[in-house]
Amino acid sequence: MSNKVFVSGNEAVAIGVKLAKPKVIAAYPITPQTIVVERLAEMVEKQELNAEYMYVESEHSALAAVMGASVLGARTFTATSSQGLLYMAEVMHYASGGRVPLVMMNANRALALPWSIFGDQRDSLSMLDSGWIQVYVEDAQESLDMIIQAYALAENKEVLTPVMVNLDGFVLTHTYEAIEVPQEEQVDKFLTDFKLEGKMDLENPRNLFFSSSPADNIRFKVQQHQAIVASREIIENLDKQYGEITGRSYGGLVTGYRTEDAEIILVTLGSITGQVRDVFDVLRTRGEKVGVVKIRFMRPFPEKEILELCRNAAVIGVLEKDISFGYHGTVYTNVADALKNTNKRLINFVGGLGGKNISQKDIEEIFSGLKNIDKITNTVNFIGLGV
Amino acid sequence: MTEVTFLGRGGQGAFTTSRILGAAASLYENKFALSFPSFGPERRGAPVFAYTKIDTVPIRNRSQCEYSDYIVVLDESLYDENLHKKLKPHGKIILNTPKEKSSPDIICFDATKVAQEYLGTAITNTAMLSVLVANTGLVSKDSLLAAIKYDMPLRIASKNQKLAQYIFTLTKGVGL
Amino acid sequence: MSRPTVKTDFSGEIPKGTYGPAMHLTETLEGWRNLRPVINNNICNNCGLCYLVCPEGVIFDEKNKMDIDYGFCKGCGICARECRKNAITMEKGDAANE
Amino acid sequence: MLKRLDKEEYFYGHKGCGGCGGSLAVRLALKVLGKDTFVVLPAGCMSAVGFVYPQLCFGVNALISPFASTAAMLSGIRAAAKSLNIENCNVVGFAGDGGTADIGLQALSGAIDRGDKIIYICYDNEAYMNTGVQQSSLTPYGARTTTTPPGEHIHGSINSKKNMFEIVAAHHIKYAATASIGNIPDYIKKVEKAKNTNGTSYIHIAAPCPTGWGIDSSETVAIAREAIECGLWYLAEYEDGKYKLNKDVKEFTSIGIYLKKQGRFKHLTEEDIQEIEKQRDNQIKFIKERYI
Repeated sequence: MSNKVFVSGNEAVAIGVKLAKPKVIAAYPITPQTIVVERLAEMVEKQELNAEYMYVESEHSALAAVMGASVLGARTFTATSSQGLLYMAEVMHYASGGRVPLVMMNANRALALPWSIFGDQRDSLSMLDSGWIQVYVEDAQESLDMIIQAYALAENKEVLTPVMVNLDGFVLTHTYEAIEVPQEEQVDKFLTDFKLEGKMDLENPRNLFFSSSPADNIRFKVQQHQAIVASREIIENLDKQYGEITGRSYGGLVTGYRTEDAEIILVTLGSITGQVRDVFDVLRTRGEKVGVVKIRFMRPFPEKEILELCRNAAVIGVLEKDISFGYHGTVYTNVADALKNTNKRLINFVGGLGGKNISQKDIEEIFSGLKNIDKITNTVNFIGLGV
Repeated sequence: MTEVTFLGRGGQGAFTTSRILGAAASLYENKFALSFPSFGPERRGAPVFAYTKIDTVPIRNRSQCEYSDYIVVLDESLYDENLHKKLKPHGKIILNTPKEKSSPDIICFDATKVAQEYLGTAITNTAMLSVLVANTGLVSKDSLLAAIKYDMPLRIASKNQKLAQYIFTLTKGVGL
Repeated sequence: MSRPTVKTDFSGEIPKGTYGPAMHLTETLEGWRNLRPVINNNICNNCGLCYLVCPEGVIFDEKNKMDIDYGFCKGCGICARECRKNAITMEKGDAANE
Repeated sequence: MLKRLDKEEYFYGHKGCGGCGGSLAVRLALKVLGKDTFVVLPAGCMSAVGFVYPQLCFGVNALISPFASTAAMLSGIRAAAKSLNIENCNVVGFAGDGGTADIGLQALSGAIDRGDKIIYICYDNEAYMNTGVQQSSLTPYGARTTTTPPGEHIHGSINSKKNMFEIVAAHHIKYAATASIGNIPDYIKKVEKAKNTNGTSYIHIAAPCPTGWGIDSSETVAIAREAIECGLWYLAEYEDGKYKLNKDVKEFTSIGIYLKKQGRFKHLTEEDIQEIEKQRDNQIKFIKERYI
């Protein structure tokens, strides 16, 4: 039976969370994430969701609270954005180092200064090294589906790593569209009850989050690294399983669009992808051999997959909404490393900073840049400066 | 793809209207829709833009609407000559006003009066949406009525449905 | 009354993540001590004050006789300082009370 | 009193300095609370000395929280315990003065505001001892720390102690108390009360640090006692919206003698001591007007 609703990306996340049946929710409000936690609070009030909803005094406390709850054996949820994510930074490393299987939604939004509440991806990309798995979604349906997959991924015994699901602020969080809500039984079949082997237990007490000597410390860090590397295969498998149950899967770490014979490929992250596909479809009708690679996971990074998808292309552009000042966009740096042993021409486009709209025309200009790459001398090219 | 812009003041329901239209198209018809507000902090009284994109194929372009097929102005005080520059060729402005139309690309309707009568308040969003739908056939009447029920709280949904039905009797055949 | 003891079979392995067992002791701390408390059981009236004030919890009542777990006693001397009967003396050399 | 304590040791083999007052406060509280207890410790002495893998020194469930997050993690654990129907358990935090009055104050305030059923114990050794004795907002006036080095121009800390007990009480907390390792029976009673409080409880225990204070390791308990006797520390409670002074010291012993026993106050001049006496008198006046 079809169960279609017309909801925003934020609401899709809230519905996904509800289906995952968390026991403890703690969050601090920050635009453009707020609607997620407002909806969850409503669900708790209506007793549609049997969870403890904690209002907390900061994002730092929100993440610390769900860590504490998680290691007692409760599935949890929190959400944040932008400055809030950075305020959590300390606890983020803490959670990944402690191998606490949290799931967090982040509404991608610019960082101050200048103050901006609008969307770009500098917040989460600046936390790329925090030891979290990072996934970026494109629409409301993928938002809901990935929340459910994120729980299965984080809690997988081999992974045991927190997962951050990123939605582009406003463009995705505030845009309404029709989505299919999976049946409760489907989700229950996919996502088993929360179990954490090392959890605190009155019968079998534990000492957690300890310190270690330098000699041991590196062994813990190696484990952490290996777990995220190992998650590559698990991500693919979970996506397939989810597809078998719900009929929807997303291609795992990365998806290619018309890349087979593409001579020019643009690599994207997040909700801009659809628009690029639209423009490239038009270009295809003009005989241009163009394709799109959408990165879904920034960690683990799909280096092999990108290499494979780009194998026939001579020119690769990366379009992203962030910049590591003084060098490249962070996505570009990662893509360039994946392609380091090829002789492909690489170029970086940075747009959408501070919420600046990326228009059809901007993408057409990007294409013309890719087509005439010999005329461009900069690695990093800011788009949309003209208007 | 059809793009509709709703223009109102914060609190007048422009975004609700864009959502109802989107829901009507994507839940009750075989179409696809995106509805979204102009992004930013919400402030009562401030001018608010809201957008609906409707198409027969999935809509992948999530960027802001630069040019619209229809601009629905809920509050006459927000009307401005420059709005015409935001229309696509053959686009129309649908304006809430008791006055006669001053330009061939404007459809005028006194929604305030009708809203007062049916809702007991000058919230004109449903009336103006109904004028849009009745004149353009973007979605069917039934889909619109279903979407009103889907989106609005029970206590006001039926009043708004009655209002919509009344407008269909008024404007049917007006055409564009 | 038993005190926690050192795990002699600890393999040196690390758990997956910082999930450790409770009360997992792998070394004693007697090396920290300069002076060792010695209880004179002839004077001691088993009031238990030394047991209360010990930051290490190494003093305990064993069959109505106060005893000390020297494996973990750091020799801080609080017990001797606080004993109202002056039944505890701080002594040099570790041979004194083996 | 002794019989009411759990015979098991739940904090053992830790690497605290000999004569550590904080570890005594932790040890005793856990002997009151017993095995069904979850402990949160932020970065600080007690976590640094109790949790160096593989030497894990807590006999009950325990974890280290981020420095600012003691109360937030306590709240999270309590929320989970509630939702998982783990009833009849204690959720207790032990944070130092810096972890409580400085970096952890926001989270503590939030937890009290929510009324979460947690016990928060601040072991106050009056400076950041774990990092080598730096000033905190609970460092007393005149004290030498490495960041308040006494010299010709400034005679140690120029701040007075924030009154955490009053700050906490101002939240209308269910139960709050000051305590001292210089009066163990009083402390034990207060931990018992906290255990039975249906809501948030806070105990602020004076726990001298022989290393940071410059006293012999055997003097920890005695110096804490002396602080009460000379009026620089007081034992009080806030319960059912009312303040209570537990011990009304009629005649104070010499502040000068108390201070001069400690390396951290060795540099104080006669005028400095008079200033501290003045501060004490104001404090006592305030308390007596308010509490009795």
